Amino acid sequence: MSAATTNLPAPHDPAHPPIGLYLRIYVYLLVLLAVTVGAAYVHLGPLNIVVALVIASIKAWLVVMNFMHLRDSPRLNWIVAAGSFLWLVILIVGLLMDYVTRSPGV
Amino acid sequence: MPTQTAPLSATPTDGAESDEPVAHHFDTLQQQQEAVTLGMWVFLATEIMFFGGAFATYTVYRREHSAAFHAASRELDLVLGGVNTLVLLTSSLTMAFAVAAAGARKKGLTVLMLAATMVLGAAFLGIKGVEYHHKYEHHLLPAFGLPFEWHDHAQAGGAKLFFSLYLGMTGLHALHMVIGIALMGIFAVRVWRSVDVGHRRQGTEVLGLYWHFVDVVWIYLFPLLYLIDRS
Amino acid sequence: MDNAEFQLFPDAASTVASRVDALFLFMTALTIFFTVAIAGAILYLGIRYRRGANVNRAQYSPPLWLELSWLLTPVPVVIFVFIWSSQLFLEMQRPPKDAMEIRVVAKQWMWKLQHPSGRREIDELHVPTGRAVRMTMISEDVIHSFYVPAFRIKQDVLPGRYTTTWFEADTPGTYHLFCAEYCGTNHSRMKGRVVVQTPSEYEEWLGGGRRDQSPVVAGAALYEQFRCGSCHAQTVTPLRAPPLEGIYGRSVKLANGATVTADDSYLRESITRPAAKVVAGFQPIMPVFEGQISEEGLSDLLAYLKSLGTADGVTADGSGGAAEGGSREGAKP
Amino acid sequence: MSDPHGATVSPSTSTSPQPSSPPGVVTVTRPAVRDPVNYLNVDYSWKSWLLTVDHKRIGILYLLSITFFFVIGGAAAVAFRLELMTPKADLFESETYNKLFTMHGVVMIFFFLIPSIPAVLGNFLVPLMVGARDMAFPKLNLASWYLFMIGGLTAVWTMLIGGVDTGWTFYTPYSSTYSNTYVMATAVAVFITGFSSILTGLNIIVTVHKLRAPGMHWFRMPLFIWSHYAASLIMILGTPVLAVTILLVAIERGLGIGIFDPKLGGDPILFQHLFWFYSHPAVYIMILPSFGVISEIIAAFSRNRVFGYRFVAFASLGIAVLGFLVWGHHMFVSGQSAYAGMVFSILSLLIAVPSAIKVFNWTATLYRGRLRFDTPLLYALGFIGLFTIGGLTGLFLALLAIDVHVHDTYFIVAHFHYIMVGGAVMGYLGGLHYWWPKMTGRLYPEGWARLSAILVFVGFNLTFFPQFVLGYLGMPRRYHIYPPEWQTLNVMSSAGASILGVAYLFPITYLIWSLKFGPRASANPWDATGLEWQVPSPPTTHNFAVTPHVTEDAYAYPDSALVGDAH
Repeated sequence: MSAATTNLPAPHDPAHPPIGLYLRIYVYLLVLLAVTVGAAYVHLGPLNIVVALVIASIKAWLVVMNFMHLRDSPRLNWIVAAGSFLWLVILIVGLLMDYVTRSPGV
Repeated sequence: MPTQTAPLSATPTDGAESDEPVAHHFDTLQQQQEAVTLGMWVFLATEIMFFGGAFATYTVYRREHSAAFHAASRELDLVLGGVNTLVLLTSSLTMAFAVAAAGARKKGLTVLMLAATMVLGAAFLGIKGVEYHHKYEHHLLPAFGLPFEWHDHAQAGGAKLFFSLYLGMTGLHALHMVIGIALMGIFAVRVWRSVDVGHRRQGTEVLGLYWHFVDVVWIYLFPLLYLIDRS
Repeated sequence: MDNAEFQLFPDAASTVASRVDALFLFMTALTIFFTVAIAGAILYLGIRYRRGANVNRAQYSPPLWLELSWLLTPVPVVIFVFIWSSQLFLEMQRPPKDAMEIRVVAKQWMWKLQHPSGRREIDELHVPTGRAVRMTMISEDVIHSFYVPAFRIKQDVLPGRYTTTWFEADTPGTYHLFCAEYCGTNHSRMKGRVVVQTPSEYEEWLGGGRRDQSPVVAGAALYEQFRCGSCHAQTVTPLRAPPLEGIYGRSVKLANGATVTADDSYLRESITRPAAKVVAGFQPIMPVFEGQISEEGLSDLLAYLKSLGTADGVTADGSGGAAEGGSREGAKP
Repeated sequence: MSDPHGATVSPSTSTSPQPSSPPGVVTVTRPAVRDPVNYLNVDYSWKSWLLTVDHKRIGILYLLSITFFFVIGGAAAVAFRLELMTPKADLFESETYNKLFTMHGVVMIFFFLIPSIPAVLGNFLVPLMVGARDMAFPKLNLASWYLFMIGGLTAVWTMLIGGVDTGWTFYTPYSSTYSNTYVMATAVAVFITGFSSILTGLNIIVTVHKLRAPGMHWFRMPLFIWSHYAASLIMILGTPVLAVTILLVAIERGLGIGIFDPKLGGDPILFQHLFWFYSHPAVYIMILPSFGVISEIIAAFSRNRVFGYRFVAFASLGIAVLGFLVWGHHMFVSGQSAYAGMVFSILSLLIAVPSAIKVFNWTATLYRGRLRFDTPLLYALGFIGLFTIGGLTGLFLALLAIDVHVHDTYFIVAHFHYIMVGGAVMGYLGGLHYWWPKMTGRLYPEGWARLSAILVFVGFNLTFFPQFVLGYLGMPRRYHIYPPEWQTLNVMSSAGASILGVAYLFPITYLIWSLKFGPRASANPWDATGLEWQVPSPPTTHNFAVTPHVTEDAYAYPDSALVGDAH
């Protein structure tokens, strides 16, 4: 009865689960795990954290898109997922706004 | 779009208990499924903000105490941490299989995959326990008034903050795992008893969302805590 | 203000007070204007369109320009007051270079204050008119807040980090000093007086009373006592620690590549937790003094370090200038 | 629309009876036997209340619980207003005084204001207004009430065994290290209640998205729904941050894990950031639902479409989003960076824009209306006036230069009471009167109600206006020993508080009275639009025998002078 429920793609076809896809994603995740551990041993200075976070975000993206089926979900669920992430960014940016501009004399 | 409907004959409360798949206040199965999935995603949004407060704290302190954090991070056991990541990723795979099995109405396989997920989750917690015990033995567990010793006396404060955050964040994560395993145990029994496992597909899916989310949190925790600086 | 007479508006005794009041009165006028306008509109519409009144109730479609004007009206007003207030605020945050420095240590539930000459006071502060006074404040326990309503200034006093505020008193008299941040059981007893005197009265007051050791002298004694000089001296070879001559107010390059200004908080941290921010080129070998030196002692040590010269090359006499990050490189060997 | 069929199924089946229950639950109403079956008389057993999943019954459970907490919080306020009549500590010692204002703050904010409108009126009305038979997750809804009660009773218990003295803000390191009172237990209570709030918000969001009746598209929804939706966004995005922050304080205190401890190099200001990231938006959890109530009342009693409907709707969302970007204005003198302070200052000032839109549009809704000055409208008009003052004095506090002087003084106490009491509580009382016939099937006595509405307005202003003056004079908050020259203003404030206290007792009395003696209410006693007025008073358990079809915009009064919208 909701006005918003029409014309949405059905969730992935339950009769034919994408087992192959899951296995492939799993392999990707393991490879990325190895890469992130390896990257930690390379001295990149401040870039270490960037690399680690990028790899973690790719892993998270793979899990969210495939295991959590966000790929096949209604747009609303995308908005919720993206929105919560955005709010976390607001929190962290707001905090850092204070910490990076704290300086003596002002 | 459904229009005039009045399915008031449905039992008012028991959508989840009985095998009647549509609760009284929903008009269609699709509406119910969308509502339940949306509800879970909204809940996960709150979870992101919940862990987010801890991640924000971590961000600020890592910036303020970077040397101590670098040194303290090296004290974490990378082998155990890595194995644990592997275990958790594998449990996510078995969870995805469980959802797929329920969708394909294979009861035995669903229960088997749920059980495998629970075993892997328990293994994760076991390894975590071993790690905590090591930290306890090395006097790196800054809780309950236990002695805390840091080889570099000058950085003891920052290191203690790191281990406090380590304990707090992995502890919160472990708590979520415990809750997940408990829910899964209850749910596995229900699946086993159900006449048509297809009616449990929705529940398995939602449980899976939760479990994968816990996995995603760890995907971030692992590099932030264990891999700050190994070079 | 010592009498119990009814008051509607606070005393004003500092140079910024009247400027804050001007902004306040402007905002009050704004508030009255809008409140009266809204209340008047409600009254007028309420009476005119009461049920049963025979008035024009023809259909009316709100025009878009009306909504947009409501949307946009507040914007210039808030930007105007924002600029006004922020300029004033930044002035209130930046002490003049020649400000006299008073060091404050707050604890549950008292204010301990020390003048540049060394004279100490508790829960009472004497200041001269016509001279900028910078308060450098730290707490021994919880968060407090230094508040003098007649000066329109307030600043939280934190444990573990210095905060500053400043004022220039302009009217002699006695004024309230409060702790404004809730700090425990006797929070409402953590108050005192600020006595504003003419410069000559102040000098006289400073000369009288008991003689306290000046912070520079006390700091030098502590410097000896803890044998700081055994490492922190240019005569030591090989150099084990950064020399401290002229350190105050300088930019210091750290081992992790960052740069900080050697202000009060940085120097204090480097004494209590030396490894937190190590100067580039040195090893973190200094022992931790956390908990071994009182806040007053730390304050004295900083006064001594400051007396060793500032980044501007001016030897501070305890009334040192504001920390201005100099462009000179840090204390590299 | 008094069709009783279909609502005869008891919501509970056969489970063992509950051993205990909150006092007064069954006193809600006992309509005569001849009444048609409705959600109240369908089953009188304790079990049917304590295990109910009916959103309306859960709303009633919340109504009773928050009234209980309101009385506790109010009693604390009465006690310390008495103490404040003299500049010395004569009635209470400092320990007691500190516990009293903490208790007042904790109870009123976490156990009264935050659940007030969303959990009582929101629970009751959101499904009715969107044309649904219940909330999306009825069992979670009940769970949220139980969590609320567990948290609330834990808080009351800590007060009975000794209390807590940190202030409702729990600032570290006082709360984590120095206070000798029951901080842990109170933190746990607040933590648990936070989850109750999250579940309520989650339920409202999913209900609004997925359970709207056919034809009820977004721009046909009543503004009550818009504002609850906006408030729910804050509940789900903000509350978890408070939860984890409180948890960090609790583990610091209880387990000795140092997170904010300055002795380790931890930063107490970080706690303030995290705390206010929730607690500033939390103010909008209190006020946004009130906005929704005011929109409904003004439309109904001027028989007009709400002026600028879309602008009012989007203003709610705008306030919810902007509300998350301004938390640092609580920390201008905390030692936060001055530049961060300036950013927070301008963002805070910008909240004036959506707030002004609302006030202007409500006022304009009266234009060419047919005004009937019944109690709900009196509350609503009082709300507009008080909210205007509260909002404009908020601008003072957003201005850095003024805030340095008035931060942590009575000025700020006065300001937030104008918003929370003058705003949220007035809205709550107005809404309670407006929907009382729907909730109980009875009419309240109009004369008494108007009198008490006027008394609340007068008492409120007398209590809190002098506090603006006190604040600018420099009286710090949380002081009970103050300079004698401020006694006159404090006595005025206390005198006003006594009027306010009595004025609050009026509705409690006559509303209970009306349950037994009030005239029966028809389905639509105000002749208002909205789906909730198309079902019987009180409604049946499943609200709608037939799912309604919505074909009109909200507030489509046949004789409305205001038409269309400015789009």
